Amino acid sequence: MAAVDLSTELCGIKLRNPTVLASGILGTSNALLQMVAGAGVGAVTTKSISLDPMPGHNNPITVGFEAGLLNAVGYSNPGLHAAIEEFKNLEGMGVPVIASVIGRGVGEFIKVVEGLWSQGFAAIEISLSCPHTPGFGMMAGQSNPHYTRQVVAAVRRVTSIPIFVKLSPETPDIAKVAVAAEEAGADGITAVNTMGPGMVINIEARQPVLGFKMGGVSGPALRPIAVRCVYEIYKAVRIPIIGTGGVSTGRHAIEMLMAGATAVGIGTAVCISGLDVFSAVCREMEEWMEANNVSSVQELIGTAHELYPE
Amino acid sequence: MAAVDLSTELCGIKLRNPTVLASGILGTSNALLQMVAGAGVGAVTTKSISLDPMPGHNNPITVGFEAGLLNAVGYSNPGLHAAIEEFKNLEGMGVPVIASVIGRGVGEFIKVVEGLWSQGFAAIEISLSCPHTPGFGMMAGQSNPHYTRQVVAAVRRVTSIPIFVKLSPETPDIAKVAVAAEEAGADGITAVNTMGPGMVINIEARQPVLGFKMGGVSGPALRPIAVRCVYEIYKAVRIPIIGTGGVSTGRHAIEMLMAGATAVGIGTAVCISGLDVFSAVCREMEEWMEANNVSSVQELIGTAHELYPE
Amino acid sequence: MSYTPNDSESTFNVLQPTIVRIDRIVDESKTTKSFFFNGNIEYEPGQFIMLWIPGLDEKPFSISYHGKNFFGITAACKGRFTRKLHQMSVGDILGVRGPLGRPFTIQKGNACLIGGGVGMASLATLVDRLKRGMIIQGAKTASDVLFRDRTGFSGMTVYTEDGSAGEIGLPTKNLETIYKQFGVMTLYVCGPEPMTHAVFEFARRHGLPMQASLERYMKCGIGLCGQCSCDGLRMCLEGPVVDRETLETLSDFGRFARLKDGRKVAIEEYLQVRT
Amino acid sequence: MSYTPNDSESTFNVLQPTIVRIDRIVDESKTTKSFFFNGNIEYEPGQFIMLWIPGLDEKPFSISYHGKNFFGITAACKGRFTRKLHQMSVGDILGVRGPLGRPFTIQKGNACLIGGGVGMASLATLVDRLKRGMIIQGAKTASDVLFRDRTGFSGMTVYTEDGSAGEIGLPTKNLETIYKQFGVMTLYVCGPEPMTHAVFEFARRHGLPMQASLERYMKCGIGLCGQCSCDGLRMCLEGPVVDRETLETLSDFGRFARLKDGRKVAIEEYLQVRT
Ligand SMILES: Cc1cc2nc3c(=O)[nH]c(=O)nc-3n(C[C@H](O)[C@H](O)[C@H](O)COP(=O)(O)OP(=O)(O)OC[C@H]3O[C@@H](n4cnc5c(N)ncnc54)[C@H](O)[C@@H]3O)c2cc1C
Ligand SMILES: Cc1cc2nc3c(=O)[nH]c(=O)nc-3n(C[C@H](O)[C@H](O)[C@H](O)COP(=O)(O)OP(=O)(O)OC[C@H]3O[C@@H](n4cnc5c(N)ncnc54)[C@H](O)[C@@H]3O)c2cc1C
Ligand SMILES: Cc1cc2nc3c(=O)[nH]c(=O)nc-3n(C[C@H](O)[C@H](O)[C@H](O)COP(=O)(O)O)c2cc1C
Ligand SMILES: Cc1cc2nc3c(=O)[nH]c(=O)nc-3n(C[C@H](O)[C@H](O)[C@H](O)COP(=O)(O)O)c2cc1C
Ligand code: FES
Ligand code: FES
Repeated sequence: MAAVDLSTELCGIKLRNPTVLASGILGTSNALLQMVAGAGVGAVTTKSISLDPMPGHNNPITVGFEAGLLNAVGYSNPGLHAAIEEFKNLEGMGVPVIASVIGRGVGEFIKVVEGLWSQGFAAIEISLSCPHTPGFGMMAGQSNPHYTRQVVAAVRRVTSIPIFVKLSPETPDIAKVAVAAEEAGADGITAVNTMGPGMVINIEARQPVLGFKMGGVSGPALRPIAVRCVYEIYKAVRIPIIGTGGVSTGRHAIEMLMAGATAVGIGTAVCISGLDVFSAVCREMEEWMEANNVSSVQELIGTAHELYPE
Repeated sequence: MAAVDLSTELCGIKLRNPTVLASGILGTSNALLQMVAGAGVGAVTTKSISLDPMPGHNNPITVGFEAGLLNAVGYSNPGLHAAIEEFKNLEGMGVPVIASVIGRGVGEFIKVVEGLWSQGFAAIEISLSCPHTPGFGMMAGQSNPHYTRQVVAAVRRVTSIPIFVKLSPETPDIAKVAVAAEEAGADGITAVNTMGPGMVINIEARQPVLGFKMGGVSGPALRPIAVRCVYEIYKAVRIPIIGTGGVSTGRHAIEMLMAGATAVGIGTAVCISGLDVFSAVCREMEEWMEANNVSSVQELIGTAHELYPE
Repeated sequence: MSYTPNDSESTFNVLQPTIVRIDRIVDESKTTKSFFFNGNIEYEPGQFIMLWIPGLDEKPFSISYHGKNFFGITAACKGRFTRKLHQMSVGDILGVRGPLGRPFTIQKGNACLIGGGVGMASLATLVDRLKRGMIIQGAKTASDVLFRDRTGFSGMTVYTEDGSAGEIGLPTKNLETIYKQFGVMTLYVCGPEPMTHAVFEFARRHGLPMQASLERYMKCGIGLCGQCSCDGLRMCLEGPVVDRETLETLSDFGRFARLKDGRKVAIEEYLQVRT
Repeated sequence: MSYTPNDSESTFNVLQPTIVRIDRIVDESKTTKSFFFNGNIEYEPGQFIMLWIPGLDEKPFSISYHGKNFFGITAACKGRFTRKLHQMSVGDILGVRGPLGRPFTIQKGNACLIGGGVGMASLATLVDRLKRGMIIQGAKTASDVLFRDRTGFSGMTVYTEDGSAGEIGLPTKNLETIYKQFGVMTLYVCGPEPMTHAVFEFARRHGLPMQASLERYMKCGIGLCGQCSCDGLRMCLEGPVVDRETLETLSDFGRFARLKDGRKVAIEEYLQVRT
C-alpha cells in the first residue's frame, strides 16, 4: 500500500506528524525547542509564560512513583520580557511553536499575549489548569465556563493567531468548559494538564517529598483520564483537540486520536523514554496504520465514537 | 525490642491490624467475606447495597491499563432484601464488618440503613462517590458539602452504630465535604473511591472497552491522589479516616497512615496480588516498624504533618 | 499478575481484550457453531476465556479447539450475545481475555468424560490431551450432537433425550454399569448442573475421583467482583473446575446460583434467565 | 528509565530520594565539611546526586568519596541549604537521588586535573580512579585547601589567591610551562566557570583534549524542566561533564547562566545570587 500520511492540521496549522511537545517540558529556551524539533516532533510548546518572572517552588519539584510522575514546578519562568528576548526567529525552528501563556487575571493574560503573539508563534495556548501554583489555574478557580469565556474573549481581541485553551482533568464538567471556550472564540482545546494534585510521602523522612508538598500527576496514571476527557470534549465541540496525558507509544497516540484528538501532546515520556519518544511514537503509528490499512491520521480521529458493529 | 503492635481503633471499633477490605471487592457474600477474614484482614466492607436489586452495567466491567484498573460495575447488587438474608451471623466472621450503603436519594439511604444496621454490622459506610453509575454518587452530584450534610444527618437519626462517609477524589474541595460530614454526625471518613472516570479504547476494535464506556480508576494510578486527599482531610477533621487507593505494600500502608489515616483500605491489589496481600502488607509494616523503632500504629498516624527538621 | 501494558496486540492477557479475527466458522450442529481464530494462547483444558463483542458485551466460553497458532470456541445460540455471535462472518473481529480460571487436573488411570450439551466444548480439548478414556455425550436430539466426526471422538457414546441418536435418556444413565465393568476411573464432567450433580452423587457413592466444571455468571473473570461466587469460592478463579472434595463443601452446588444482580436463586431459575 | 517502585528504601534511583543517615562528619577546611553515608550507589566520577534536606530543599552535589558500601559528599557553606547541612549531626537523615548526569570519560595518556574551590570535590573520585596524573588545586587561602592529606593527593600542587599556601595566584597560572614539560595531556576540570574558561582557552590553543564539569541551577535533575540548560544542552543530562568540542559550541559557556526563575544573566551575576 501507499506510504502512511502522518500529517495533521490544527485549525490551519500544518503538522508533519501529530506529536506535540507539551508545555513545561524542555520549553524554556529556543535552543531546547530546536533540539526537540530535531528529534522529529510535529510541533512544540513553550514553558508557560507569565507577566513577571517567577522563581517557582523549591526543590524537589518532581517525584516519581510506581505509575507516573508528580511535579510542582510552580510555573517558574523568566517572565514576558525575557520570553520576548528568548523566543525569536521561530521560523528557523522548522516546526510550529505554540506559546503557552498564564496569568493571575484577565489583565495579565492580555498583557502577555499582546507582548508575545507577533513573535512568530503559530498559536497561543492559554493554560487555565495547573493544580499546584497559588494564584493560577485550578488554585485560582480558572477552569470553569465563566472564567474561560472571559479570558478567551479578552485574548481574542488582542491577537489574530489561533488560541488554544488548556483544560484540567479535574474540571467537574470539562465538556462545558470546552464549549465555553469555543463559543468565546477559541480555535482549539488542549486536554489535559496534570491531575490531582497528588502527594508522595517519604516514610523514612515522614515528609512529603515535593517542595510544595503536593503536585500535579502526569504520565501513565493520567492516561485513561485524559482519553475520557478528550472523548467528552470531542462530543461537545467542533474545534480540534490536542490530546495530552500519559502518551508514550504509538498505540497510545492512536487511542487519543480515536477518542477525538487531532494532535497528541507528549510530556513526561520525554523524560522517561528520552527525546527519541517522538520518532518512536511516529514509527509505531506508521506500523500500526500500515498493518491496519489506514493511510492517514484523518481516518482515525474520533472513530471510537462510531458504533460497532454497525 | 518488643513485638510491634499493629492494632488500631476506628471510632471505637477495634481492628487487629489496619487493613480493611474496600467495598466492591469480593464483598458480595458472607462466605467470601469469611474467606477474606481468614486471609488476615483487619476489617471487611460489603459490596455497596441499594434499596432495589441492580443488574449493573454490561460486561466488560473491568479493564486494566499499564498503571491500574478501570471498573464500571455499576453498583450491581441484589438489593436490601437479599442483603438482609445474605449478611447474617456476622459475629462469626471474627473481624468487624462494615456495610456499604448507596441510594438515589436521602429517602433510599434511610430505608437501606434502617433495614441493615441491626444485622450486626460494626459500621455503616455511606458511599457518595462512585463515578460511573447514573443516579448515584458523582453522577448524581452527591459528593458536595450540602448533600453530605443532609444524608449524614438523616442516617444519623436511624442508626446508633458508627457512620463512615466515603468520598470521591474528584470532589473539588474534599476537606470541606469531610467537615460537613463530621458536623452532621459522621464518625469517620473513607477516602477515597475511584477517580476519573477514565476510558480505555481498544484501537483494533475502535471502541471503548468497558460496557459503560468509562469507569472509575483504581490501583497504582490513584495512590498519590488518595494520599493527598487523606492528608487534606486529616488537617480538617478530628474523626478517623480509612485511607484507600492503590495500596499494595506495607510501605504504601505506612504512607497512608502518615498522611493521616487510622486504617487502610485495600481493593484492587486483592486482584493483582491475591488474597495474601493483607498478610503481606501487615508483615511488611511490622518489618519496617521494627527496623525504624516504631512499636505501634498510633505512632505513625498523621506524622507527615509534623515539620521536619524541627 | 501485573498490570497490562497496552502496548501489544498480540499477547493474550487477563486484564484487557486482545483482538482476533474470525478465520473460519464451522456449523457443529443445528444450534451450535465453532469460530476459529489465529493466535497462540496458553490454555489448559477446563480454563475459559472472556469473549468480547465490541460495543455489545463480554461472555465466558471454553476453548474447544487448541493448536500452536490457532484456537476455536464452540457456542450454542442462546440469547442476545450468542445470537449476535452466530450472525458474525469470517473477517469480523472479537476480543479475547484469558486464559482464566483453574483447569482440569489430569489424573492417571481410567478416565470417563461426561459432557452435556455445549458443555462438551469444555471437554473437547481434554479429549485431545488425554488421548484415552471413555467419552459420553448427552444431547437433546440428534441434531444437537457435537464433534461426532472429530478426531479422537470415534468411541464416543451418545445419549439423546428423544432417542433420535445414540441411546435414549440422560448421559448418566449407565454409569453404574460402566463402573462395574471398568472399576475405578476419574470422572471429568461439564454440562448442565443437574447432570453434574447426578454424576457427583454417583462418584460420592463409589468414592470415585471427579472433576467438574461449574458455570456461574461471570463479570470480571479475575476474582475481583465476587459475582461468580459459589459459596466462598470464585468460579472464575478457584473454579470453574473443582474436584469432588470441594463439591462436597459447596452448599450452593446443584441448588443455587447468582443472577447478574447477585440475587441467589434456584439453579433451575438461573438457567432460564435471559440477559 | 522506568517509574520508581516506592517499595524499597535501599536502592538509589533518580525519581525519588532514598534516605541515608549521616555516619560521620569530617571538617575538610574552615568552610567545608564532608558527610559520609552508608549505602551502595553506582557512581562514576563527574556525575552528581540531588541531596534532599526533608522539608527544606534539594540541591546538587558531587560524590567526593566512593566505596563499596559508603559514600561521602563535600560541601562548602554558602547559603540557606548548605548552612543547614553544616548544622546537621551524625545520625540525622538526608535524601539522595541519583546518580545523575554524564561522568568524565577517562582517557589514556597524561592527565591533568584542575580543581577550583569545592570543584575539587568532583575531581576527588576521579583521582581515586585514575591513580595517575597531575593534580592542581586553586583555593582562596590556606584554610580553604581541600584533601591535602588524602591518599593519592600527595603530589597535588596548590595555588592560593593570597599565597598563604602553595604558590600565589590562580591554578591556571603555570599551564603553559607544564605543557612545555609534559606535552599532550587530557585536562579534567571542575571549578568556577571563569577558571574553567581559562583552561578551555589554553586547551583550545594547543588542541588538547579537555573535559569540564559545568554548574547550572538544577531543579528536576532528570532532563524534564529545562532549567539547567546551557544553550541546547541540559547540564543535568547531557552534562554536567562536557568535552572541549562541545564547549566550543556553547555560546553561554563562560558568559551566561540561568537563575532559578530561568532568567539568563551574566555568569558573574549568577554566581553571586543567594537563593
Ligand atoms: C466457564 C464457562 C464456560 C462456558 N463455555 C461455553 C462454551 O464453550 N460454549 C457455549 O456455548 N457457552 C459456554 N458458556 C455459557 C455462555 O457463557 C453463555 O451461553 C452465554 O453467555 C450466553 O449469552 P447470551 O447473551 O447469548 O444469552 P443470555 O440470554 O444472556 O443467557 C443465557 C444463559 O447463559 C448464561 N450466561 C449468560 N451470561 C453469562 C455470563 N456473563 N457468565 C456466565 N453465564 C452466562 C446464563 O446461564 C443464562 O441463563 C460458558 C459459561 C461459563 C461460565
Ligand atoms: C553538578 C553540580 C555539582 C555540585 N557539587 C558540589 C559539591 O560537591 N560541593 C559543593 O559544596 N557544592 C556543589 N555544588 C554547588 C551546590 O549545589 C551549591 O553550593 C548549593 O546548592 C548551595 O545552596 P545554598 O542554599 O547553600 O546556597 P544558595 O544561596 O542557594 O546559592 C549559592 C550558589 O549555589 C548555587 N546553587 C544554589 N542552588 C543551586 C541549585 N539548585 N543547582 C545548582 N546550583 C545551585 C548557585 O550558584 C548559587 O549562586 C554543585 C553544583 C552542581 C550544579
Ligand atoms: C515537569 C512538568 C512541568 C509542566 N509545566 C507545565 C506548564 O508550565 N504549563 C502547562 O500548561 N502544563 C505544564 N505541564 C503539564 C504538561 O504540559 C502535560 O499537560 C501533562 O504533563 C500531561 O502530559 P504527560 O503525561 O505527557 O506529561 C507540566 C508537566 C510536567 C510533568
Ligand atoms: C471492581 C471494583 C468495584 C468497586 N465497587 C465499589 C462499591 O460498590 N462501592 C464503593 O464504595 N466503592 C467501590 N469501589 C471502590 C473501592 O472500594 C476503592 O475505594 C477504590 O477501588 C480504591 O482502592 P484500590 O485502589 O485499593 O482499589 C470498587 C472498586 C473496584 C475496583
Ligand atoms: S467474575 Fe468477578 S470474581 Fe469471578
Ligand atoms: S534540571 Fe531539569 S532539565 Fe536539568
